[in-house]
Amino acid sequence: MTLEEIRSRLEAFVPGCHAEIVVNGSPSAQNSLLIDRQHGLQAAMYLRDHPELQLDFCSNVTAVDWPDREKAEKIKTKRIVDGVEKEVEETKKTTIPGYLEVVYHLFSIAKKEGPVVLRMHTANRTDEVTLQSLTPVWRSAEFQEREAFDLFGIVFEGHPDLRRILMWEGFTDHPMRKDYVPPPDDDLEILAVSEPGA
Amino acid sequence: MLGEGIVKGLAETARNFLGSFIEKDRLVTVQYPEERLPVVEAARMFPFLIYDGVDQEEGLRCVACQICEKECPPQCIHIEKSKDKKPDFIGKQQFYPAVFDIDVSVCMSCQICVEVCPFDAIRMDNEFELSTDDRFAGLLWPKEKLAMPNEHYLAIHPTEATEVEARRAEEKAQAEAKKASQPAAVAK
Amino acid sequence: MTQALPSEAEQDQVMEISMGPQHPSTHGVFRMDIRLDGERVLRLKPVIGYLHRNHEKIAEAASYLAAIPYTDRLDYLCSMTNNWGYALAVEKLAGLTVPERAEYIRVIVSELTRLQNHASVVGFLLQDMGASGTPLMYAFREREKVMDLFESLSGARMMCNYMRFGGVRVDCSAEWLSQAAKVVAGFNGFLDEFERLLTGNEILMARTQGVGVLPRELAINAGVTGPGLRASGVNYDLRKVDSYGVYGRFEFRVPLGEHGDVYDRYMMRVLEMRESLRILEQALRDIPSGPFMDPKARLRGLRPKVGEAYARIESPKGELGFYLISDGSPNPYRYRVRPPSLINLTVLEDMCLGQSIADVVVILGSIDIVLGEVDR
Amino acid sequence: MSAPFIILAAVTLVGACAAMLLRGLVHCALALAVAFAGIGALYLNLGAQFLGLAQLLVYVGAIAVLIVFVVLLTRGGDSDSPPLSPAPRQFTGILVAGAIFAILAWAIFHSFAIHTPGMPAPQATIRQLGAALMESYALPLEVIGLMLTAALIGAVIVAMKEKQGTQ
Amino acid sequence: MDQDLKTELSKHGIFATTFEELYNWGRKNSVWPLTFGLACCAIEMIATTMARYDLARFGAEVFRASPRQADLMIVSGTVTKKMAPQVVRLYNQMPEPKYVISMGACAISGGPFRDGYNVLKGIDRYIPVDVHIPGCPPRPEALIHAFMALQDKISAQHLTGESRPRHLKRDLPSEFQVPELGEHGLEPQQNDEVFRNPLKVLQG
Amino acid sequence: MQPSDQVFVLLKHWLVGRSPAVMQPGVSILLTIVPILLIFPVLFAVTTVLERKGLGRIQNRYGPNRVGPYGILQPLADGLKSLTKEDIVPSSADRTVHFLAPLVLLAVAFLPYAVLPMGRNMVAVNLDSGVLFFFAIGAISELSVFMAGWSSRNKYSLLGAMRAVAQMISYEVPLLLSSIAVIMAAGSLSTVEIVEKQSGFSGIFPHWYVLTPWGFAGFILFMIAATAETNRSPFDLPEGESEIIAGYYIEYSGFKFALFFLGEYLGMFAISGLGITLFLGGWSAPLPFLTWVPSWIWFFGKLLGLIIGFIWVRGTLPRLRMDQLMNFAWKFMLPMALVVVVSAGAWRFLPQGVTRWLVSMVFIAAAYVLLARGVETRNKIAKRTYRFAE
Repeated sequence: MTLEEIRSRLEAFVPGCHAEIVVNGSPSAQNSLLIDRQHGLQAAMYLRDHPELQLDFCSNVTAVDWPDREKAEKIKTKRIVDGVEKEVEETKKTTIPGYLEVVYHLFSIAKKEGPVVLRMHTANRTDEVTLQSLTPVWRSAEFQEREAFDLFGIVFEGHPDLRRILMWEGFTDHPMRKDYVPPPDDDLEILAVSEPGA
Repeated sequence: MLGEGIVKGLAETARNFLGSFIEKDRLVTVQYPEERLPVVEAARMFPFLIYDGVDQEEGLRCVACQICEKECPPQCIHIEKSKDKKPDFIGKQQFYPAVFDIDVSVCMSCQICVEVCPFDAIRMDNEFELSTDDRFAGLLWPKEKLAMPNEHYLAIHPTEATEVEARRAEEKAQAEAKKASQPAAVAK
Repeated sequence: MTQALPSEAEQDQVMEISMGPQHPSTHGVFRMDIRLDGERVLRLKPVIGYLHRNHEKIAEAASYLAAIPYTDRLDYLCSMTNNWGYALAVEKLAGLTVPERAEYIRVIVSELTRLQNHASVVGFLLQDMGASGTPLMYAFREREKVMDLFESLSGARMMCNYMRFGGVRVDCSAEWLSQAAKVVAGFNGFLDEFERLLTGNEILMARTQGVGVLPRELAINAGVTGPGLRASGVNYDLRKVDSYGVYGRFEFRVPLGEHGDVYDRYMMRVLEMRESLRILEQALRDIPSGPFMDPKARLRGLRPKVGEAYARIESPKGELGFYLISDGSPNPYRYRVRPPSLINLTVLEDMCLGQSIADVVVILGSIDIVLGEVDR
Repeated sequence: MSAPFIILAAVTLVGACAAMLLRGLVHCALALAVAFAGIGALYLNLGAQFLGLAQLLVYVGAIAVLIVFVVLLTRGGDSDSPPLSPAPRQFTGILVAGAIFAILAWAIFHSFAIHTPGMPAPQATIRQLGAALMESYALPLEVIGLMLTAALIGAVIVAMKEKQGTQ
Repeated sequence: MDQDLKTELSKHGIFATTFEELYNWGRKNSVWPLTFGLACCAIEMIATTMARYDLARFGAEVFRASPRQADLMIVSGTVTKKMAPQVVRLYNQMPEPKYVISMGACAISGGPFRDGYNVLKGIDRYIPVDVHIPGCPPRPEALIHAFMALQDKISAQHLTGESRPRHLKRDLPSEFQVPELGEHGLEPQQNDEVFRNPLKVLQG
Repeated sequence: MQPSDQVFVLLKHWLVGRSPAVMQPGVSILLTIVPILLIFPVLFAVTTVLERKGLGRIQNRYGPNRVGPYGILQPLADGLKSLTKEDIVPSSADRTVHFLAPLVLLAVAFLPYAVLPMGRNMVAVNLDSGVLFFFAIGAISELSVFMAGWSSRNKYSLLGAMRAVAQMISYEVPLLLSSIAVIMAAGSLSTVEIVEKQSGFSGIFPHWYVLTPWGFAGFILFMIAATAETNRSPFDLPEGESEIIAGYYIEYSGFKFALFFLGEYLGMFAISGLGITLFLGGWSAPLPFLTWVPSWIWFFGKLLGLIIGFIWVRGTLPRLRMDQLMNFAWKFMLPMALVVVVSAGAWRFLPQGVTRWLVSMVFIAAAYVLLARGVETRNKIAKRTYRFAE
């Protein structure tokens, strides 16, 4: 089944679900399916139990941090400069608001097919970081979602045991975010200082 | 029958026990430090800098291009470029490292510095008896400690080193031929 | 085999113990918070992160090339397969091809890795069962032979840093191949010895049969991969499913278990070693000559197009995946390892409930985790 | 009274008193084991080898260990001492102890043995003991054996029921 | 005792032993390591005890799992911040005299992972280390070499005088502060009683 | 009799004879006790080296060989180190009991040697009920183990102690029962008498009880139970390193820990000595033409043989689980030991000849087959075959 078919079926059979195909420009051509955050669980359930898909194996769960970024697009416009119509490049800057993203790589052990890539976005990076947990659908997401919670700060609703996993309880930061700054340490200059010549 | 597997296992250990007195294969211990395993050519531990000739400063191949410093995954190389230049083996004027330190307490022996070096200046040594009780000075190797004569390179990585030698000789010959064909350019 | 757990009222001897992070049989710095009734496990929560070395964060700050030596240190028993997984992901991302000779070398070294990993794992498992070192010693005796091969090929015993995207770092000599053939030829004898020592041993059978049963459905749902999955009877080996590299050309079988207990997981490893030997024999026989690097591949300053790729291989522990997102810069924007050890741990509690504490260490040993990979 | 007897008696008495007076239950049990051992040694000192060794084997090796085990299993081996029993109960205890002492003393003073001094101690070998048990006292032995077997089977049945209950 | 006299005596078959030498001989030849592995180096440590290298030849195969019975702590691998308190605690539980070998780059300085947010930049920040072995990981022979270096160090120690070993100096602690897991990292970042930061030494 | 055989006995008599009459009983006692107190700790030291080297050889390596020639000074170094090591008593521990436990263990470990005949006329005390004495003393060691585990106030040590005591009690039963078979056959509880009963020969075969069907089975049972009693692998659960770290002595350091080690090995020697006395004919020679070899050499030679057996088993087998261990004790060892007793009884009352061999053998073999099947079905162990996917 192609990704396009999966998308249309999802939208047809999961009421209210909105899916979108994200095209991957690299040679791997692993396109993915962006699902809206309200219907993640239902969509996952559908994908797992669908007899033709049987995506019974959720291999990889990843979080990605997308901070606010400025996208510079070069737009070629035709404009009349000095009376001659010329193609002129203009850079148009748009600010894309940041969000946290979760990526699920699904495979089918029964059919030996895959991957089908699911993505979900949080609303932003600060206060609305909740997504539906897919652990009830695939147990394999349990530790990986905990990891995403720990290192990225994504809260998974419906996760049975959402605690920090790699860092200790009481640690307050989310170190895998792009804007994380580790606590200062005076060690790293030792190299330069203890030089015999210096 | 119960006990059969246990008896089989006992026979196996007995075989090994008795065998250890007879067969060399069964007693694999290499009694370091008196006996040593043969050192393989590819073995790598920490980098060293190669110099040609007898004088360290003079013959150091490194031109302080700092590629290795940039590519070093754990960032354990520290280079400061010289202000002046000196000629390299083909007579081209090059910078040289005023400071070249490797923090071997950080180095992960990955050999990436060797791979990226375009000047065959840095190679991996196979010395491993390096334990020390001096945490800082003992494990921060300056240029003076890192520099090793080319003969050392030839001794520990003979195959690779002879290839490098040949290539360098060729380059040198080419450079000299070029020099000979364009004497005016040099004179200028 | 989960027995009914006593109700709260009956739990008069409930004891909470925390095994680890320094414990002889947690295979490193791993902790289990266990609630016991006598010696029976009522609850078990793995606590990890004691070896969280920020592999992903470091790799995201470094170039594509610089991440390779770090992958060595993920699952530090199997640096070669880790290299391959990562190289495969970058090759997918950047659209590189691998010359045939390099593919064969990759198969050879990663099957050798599988041999030494499985041998050590079985040794460690027996160590956990209290065999005073002998199986582990025999396993390491053979492992050293593989280590010697790796060292003469790549220069280091454990941290090989051998593969590059687009091929391998150095070619292997004919001499090395014949040496490898010798090791492979000798390995069967070792396996026979190992099996005589262990497989029929009644104590081993009593300790492992029916212990830590992992049902088929749970295994699939929990994403268990590798020998653990196959011990539960699921025929899923990425070497067959994906046929990555040149695995499609070799004739080998995938052993399958029926009970999904520790004994099956032990036997899976023993049988897989035998199959690996078959692959090795074929690969060493058929290896073609030719280049060992893709001429298009650039090591320094690789800047793949914007996009992402997920690649996976069958590492000895299970499915090792690498997920890379490129934003066009020389560093990966997102670098993620799908660690088989971590995900196989998900079912640890399910397997241990109702078992005795002595079984816990055996079950853990049979999962085969390496903390470097669990915590990254 | 010989020196060994005095020492052994002292050890036994100290052990017995400690078993009553110490606060930690495990300590009490261990002190009791000392008292048992002392009694066993007294038997040995009197030349009753078999009895002395049996005392050691059964009381120290089995009963003391059993007590310790029971303490541990029921109370988790904590040294939190139970509050000393209130005075009335102490009083009853003293009363009971006194009564037992009186009866024993009466029995000993009226026993046949101490009124016939000079009788040589019978050389009771193990063979004789065995013969006595198997011949003249065969019936009592069998009865005891039967009772113990019944008790054992009863215990097994109780344990099995409990096990079924939990499953 | 005078060394010359002693060699002279031993030539005549007389072995003179001072108490100091006996003591040092005993503890140097019976160094029992703690069963304690952290990361990659632990595998090489295990390999060292295995048949090929056989650390047992030195009488050091008695790996004790209980710190109470161990003499030597081989810090083999990356010490993360989450693990550091545990390592210090284990060290504190060991009876004197105790030794520490810091094996591999990570244990010495954090090694390749020192830029990580959860990695301790060297175990010597909290406990005193006797021997450092660089390498990532060091070869098994390197560990044996370090072990022999430790033995040499022990046998060279005098029991009196200023150079006497640490465990004989009453005023020096045998237990060290256990760092705590804070909100952002370890607190304190290092134990100044133990750690000699050259940066600070230079400055003052 | 050869003078070399009685050399120690004569030496003792001579020394006692030379001492003043008043001191003679004291000297006699001293000369009996001191050698025991010296020989067995030395044997302990030798055994530790032997064990480490033997395990090494089993595992394709040398074992300790650098401390002194061939590593023989290794135990000396270990001893010195242990003596000078800091002695830590955990702050939460029960100090008195913690201190007493190793001492009790050690005292109890030395006592059984009193009744072991280590050669002709070489027994410290010839008790009528020597075997009973042995077991009575052995029973006390359980208490010391318990004391060590409980007083440390550590979960692992408590767990280890509970395991140890449960295991020792359970295996004491088959141990006793298999000894009873011998006692029945010999008709005596005296160790000296039991050995003397075995010291004759029929043809070239000695009258050792191990050479009868019931004796052979009894010996195997006895040694299995002895392994369990002394907490040796594969029954070393109380100190099962991979589960509960070091078991009941986890909190002991320095010399006290060494004492535990010593006590454990002394227990192993003692129980091996009893096994030799009961089944292997004690100090008697195995073949008639070897009787010229001094009797004590035979005893210690056999002891060494059994120690090597212990090491061999330790080098080979993994450890059992606690419930399996208990099941094995009660559901295999105990019935088997009972059958051995019955078989020994039959042996005694049947006339000499082929019949009693046959009857005895059939008894043992039938019981073994049945009970072994029981063990296999209960533990659900079976050889398996595997399928492959192409």
